Amino acid sequence: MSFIKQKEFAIILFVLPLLFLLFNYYTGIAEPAASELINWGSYLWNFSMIIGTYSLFRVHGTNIAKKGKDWSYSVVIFISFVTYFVASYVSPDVFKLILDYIQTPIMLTIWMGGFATLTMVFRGARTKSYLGVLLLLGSIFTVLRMAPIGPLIWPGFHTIGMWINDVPNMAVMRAITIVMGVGLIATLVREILGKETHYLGD
Amino acid sequence: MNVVGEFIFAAIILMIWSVLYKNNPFYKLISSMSVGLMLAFWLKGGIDAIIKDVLRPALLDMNLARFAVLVLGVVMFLRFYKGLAFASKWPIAILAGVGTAIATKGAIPTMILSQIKVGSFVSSDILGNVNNVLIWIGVISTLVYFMFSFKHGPVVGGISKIGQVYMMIAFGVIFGQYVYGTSVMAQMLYLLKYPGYYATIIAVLVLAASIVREKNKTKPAEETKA
Amino acid sequence: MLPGKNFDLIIFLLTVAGMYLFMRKAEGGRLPNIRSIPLLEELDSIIGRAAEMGRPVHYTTGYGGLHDEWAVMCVAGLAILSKVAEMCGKYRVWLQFTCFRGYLVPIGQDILKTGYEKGGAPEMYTPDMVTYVGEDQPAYIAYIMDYFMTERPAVSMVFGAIQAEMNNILMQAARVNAISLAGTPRLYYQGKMALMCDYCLLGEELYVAGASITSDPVHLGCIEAEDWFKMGIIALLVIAAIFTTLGMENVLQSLINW
Amino acid sequence: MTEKKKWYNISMDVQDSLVYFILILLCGTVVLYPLGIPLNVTKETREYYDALIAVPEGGVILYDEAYMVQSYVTGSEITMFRMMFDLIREKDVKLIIVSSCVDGPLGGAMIDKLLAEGVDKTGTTYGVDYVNFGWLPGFELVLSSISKNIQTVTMNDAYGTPISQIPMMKDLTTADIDVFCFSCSVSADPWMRQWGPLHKPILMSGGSSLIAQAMPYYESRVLTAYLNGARGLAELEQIYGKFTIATALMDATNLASLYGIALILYSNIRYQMGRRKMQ
Repeated sequence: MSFIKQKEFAIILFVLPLLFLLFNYYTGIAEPAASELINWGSYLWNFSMIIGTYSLFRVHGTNIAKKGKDWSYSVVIFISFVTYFVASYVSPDVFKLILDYIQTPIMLTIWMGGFATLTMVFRGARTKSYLGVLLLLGSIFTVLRMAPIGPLIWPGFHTIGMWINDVPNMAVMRAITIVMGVGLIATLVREILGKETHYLGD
Repeated sequence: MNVVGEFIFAAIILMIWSVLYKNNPFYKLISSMSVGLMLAFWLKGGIDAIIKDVLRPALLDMNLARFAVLVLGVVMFLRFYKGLAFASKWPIAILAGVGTAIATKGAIPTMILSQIKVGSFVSSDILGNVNNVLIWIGVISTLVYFMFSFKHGPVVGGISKIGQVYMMIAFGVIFGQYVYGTSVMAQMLYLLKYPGYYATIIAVLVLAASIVREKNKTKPAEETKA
Repeated sequence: MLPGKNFDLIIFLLTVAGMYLFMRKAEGGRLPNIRSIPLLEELDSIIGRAAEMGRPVHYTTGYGGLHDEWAVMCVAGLAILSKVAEMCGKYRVWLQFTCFRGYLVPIGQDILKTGYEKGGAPEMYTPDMVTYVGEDQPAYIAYIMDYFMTERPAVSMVFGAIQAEMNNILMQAARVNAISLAGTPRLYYQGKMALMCDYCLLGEELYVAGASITSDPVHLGCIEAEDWFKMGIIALLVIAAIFTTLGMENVLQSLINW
Repeated sequence: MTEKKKWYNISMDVQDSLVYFILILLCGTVVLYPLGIPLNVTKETREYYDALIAVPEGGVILYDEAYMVQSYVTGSEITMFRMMFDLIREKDVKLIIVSSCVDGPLGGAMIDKLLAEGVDKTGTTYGVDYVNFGWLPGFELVLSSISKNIQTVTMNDAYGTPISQIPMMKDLTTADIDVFCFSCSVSADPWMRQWGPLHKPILMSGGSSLIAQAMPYYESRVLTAYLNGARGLAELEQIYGKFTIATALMDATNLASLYGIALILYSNIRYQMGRRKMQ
């Protein structure tokens, strides 16, 4: 019984499905079991999401109970969660209304993408070295290649833009894809050997 | 055409934009509402999927595999019970194992092997040859830039400097596409259409009022200082 | 064996064996000598400048935590945090660490406490140097946009698994003229970092910086193994170039799809 | 005597709000009064159109809707759905719609909205010509189970009917699927890793900021064709003939890009001037 409590048992439970899926990938044996195990992954992910929700409510619950900082906004979180969750099961048309007229504008605007772009362009373009100038040239030609107005001003923008996209960008993206692939395998090796146990949360 | 809905749509956009001026209760309200709504949205998706693919097959059709998933899912909730908290790590370990396996098994063929393609240097069209040589040099110099355990002498340093030049142009392409792709067009549409522009007018008035109040608050302070 | 996967398996087994050997070598004490990372050298002078300006330093490790697949990036970010905390102790600068996950709060507080003690200013450390704003991105972005405008930090540091909030952090750091440092392997943000930051860690440099600070043998061994793997890829590229010029590219192609 | 403030030395915060105000003004006017700048159709969009049209008689298309909220608002993904439903009518094609959207169930809501209002479904019956799996959590796990066996992806579809009772899904395997389409906003890597080894035509559409990263896959033929972001959607509408908001927003995007470039040049030149004056 004590062995089950050890961390090693959890590492074994991590390594076994991993090796089985790799074995199935290379040999193609036990195909139905492999696809069942992959589906298990997404269903367990659902359960872990419910736990994440519970931990967030604990944080905001104590915040309300202790009347901590901005506790009134924690109340807003609870109210909006309950109304939206109940509406999704009880009355679908209220759910659609909230989705179309409240959640959609929030998701459309909350990340402030448009303004972040402008500040970066306006403030960031102060290049200190020739590398920065190269970066700006690359982005200017890319924007003019993609904007329909670019070729109207000078058709050369499209040809140079395409060249930048096809040669330097292709080379670097290929190299970075290779580097990322190697990084993935390195992480896998560390996890198989039990040196990397982030999933145990320690 | 739900007029009230469209007005609320525009009002929420303006409330979020107000954080550019200063963090204010409007933005905090919307930000916390987004937390609650997003949570409910995700939870409904997750619970529907669990009912659809785990509960119904496990309990109604007695599918043994899905029953095991149900047990593992319930075991995950033991983390709040001191005695059996160690057991709650098992399902998460299995989940992490499956996730790592499918991410890595596809990595070698697509991310590494299919990248080792070199265009011919001696084909008919000259420009194609030059481009292929430049791509080949670019891939090798960028890989050399990402080598850390080799001493950066004159040769290796020079090659990685070439790699840096390639990378800056390529990152310029990524930044250029971000600048082109990200814009406030879709939001503008709603701020200037029929019910939306009332919200815009109200927002401009509120902004002007707060700027004026801000000026009055700081001016008397300066007079006392002078 | 499924057709077309034999070469794939050979490369996989070679990599796993190579990484295991280099890890064993690094754990045996023979650590690889990693080339200097320009950003780590400049950290000292940057925090010195922050001390002259008398304004705080802001540090965050971003949206990724220790429980998901971005754990490696977050661990490297925390390693750099320990070095920054030590320097902030030395120059007596207030270091504000904004974290995104509940379990990072105690970890952050321990790192800051030991950092300030090592730096020689243990009395300067207070637990509320670590702020936790909840697990959601919009709340995190709102807090950061507010913090930068009110506190106006001198230095903004972002190391770890960053997502959409990187745009807002770089935006606000530029608006308050803060010295901006950033490092993340996520490809999508390399362009923004290279343009907006004074010093940045491109691609895998974050892992190397984290590992060289903690001199953790496992990661250092992996880094050296990856370098040899990349050397192998370059060799394959050279062979591929020779084959294609000789007009025999299908030979290599058949080997890869063997 | 303090130096008289030049017009460009006003405080940085005011300059920032000025920059934002000009953007709002610029895009606002263009959105209301479109300039109608002509849009030339590029090679990539033509390739995408031909690859989608070239699905064999009675073939199967799988469409993974995982794009961000942008397309939910502007509905710009509608052209692909219209083309696919035309194919159902003309070439008796089967269509599987699924959403592995990493941003949550919005992908499922997106499909329901397009199927309900956007597409005319005359002559096609649900369950025989097309099936909607709805949003499936797990992102890359869903893509992996699709590449392994389409039957086990989910037990029942978005409306609750079990897969076994859907006539179209009777003994349908992943090998029968002829064209894989996906629209995504994050990065194309997961799709390439999972669907690449199947060696079937893969078509990408979605955000424009992930095309640079997908170029190696496009060049090594893992990715067959791609749409050039919002501009690609507008071009596809030009080829297809029916227009939506995507084309209307094109003019505003044009001016916003020029405005961005003008800002880059302006701030760079002013910075270099300032540095030279300091030396």
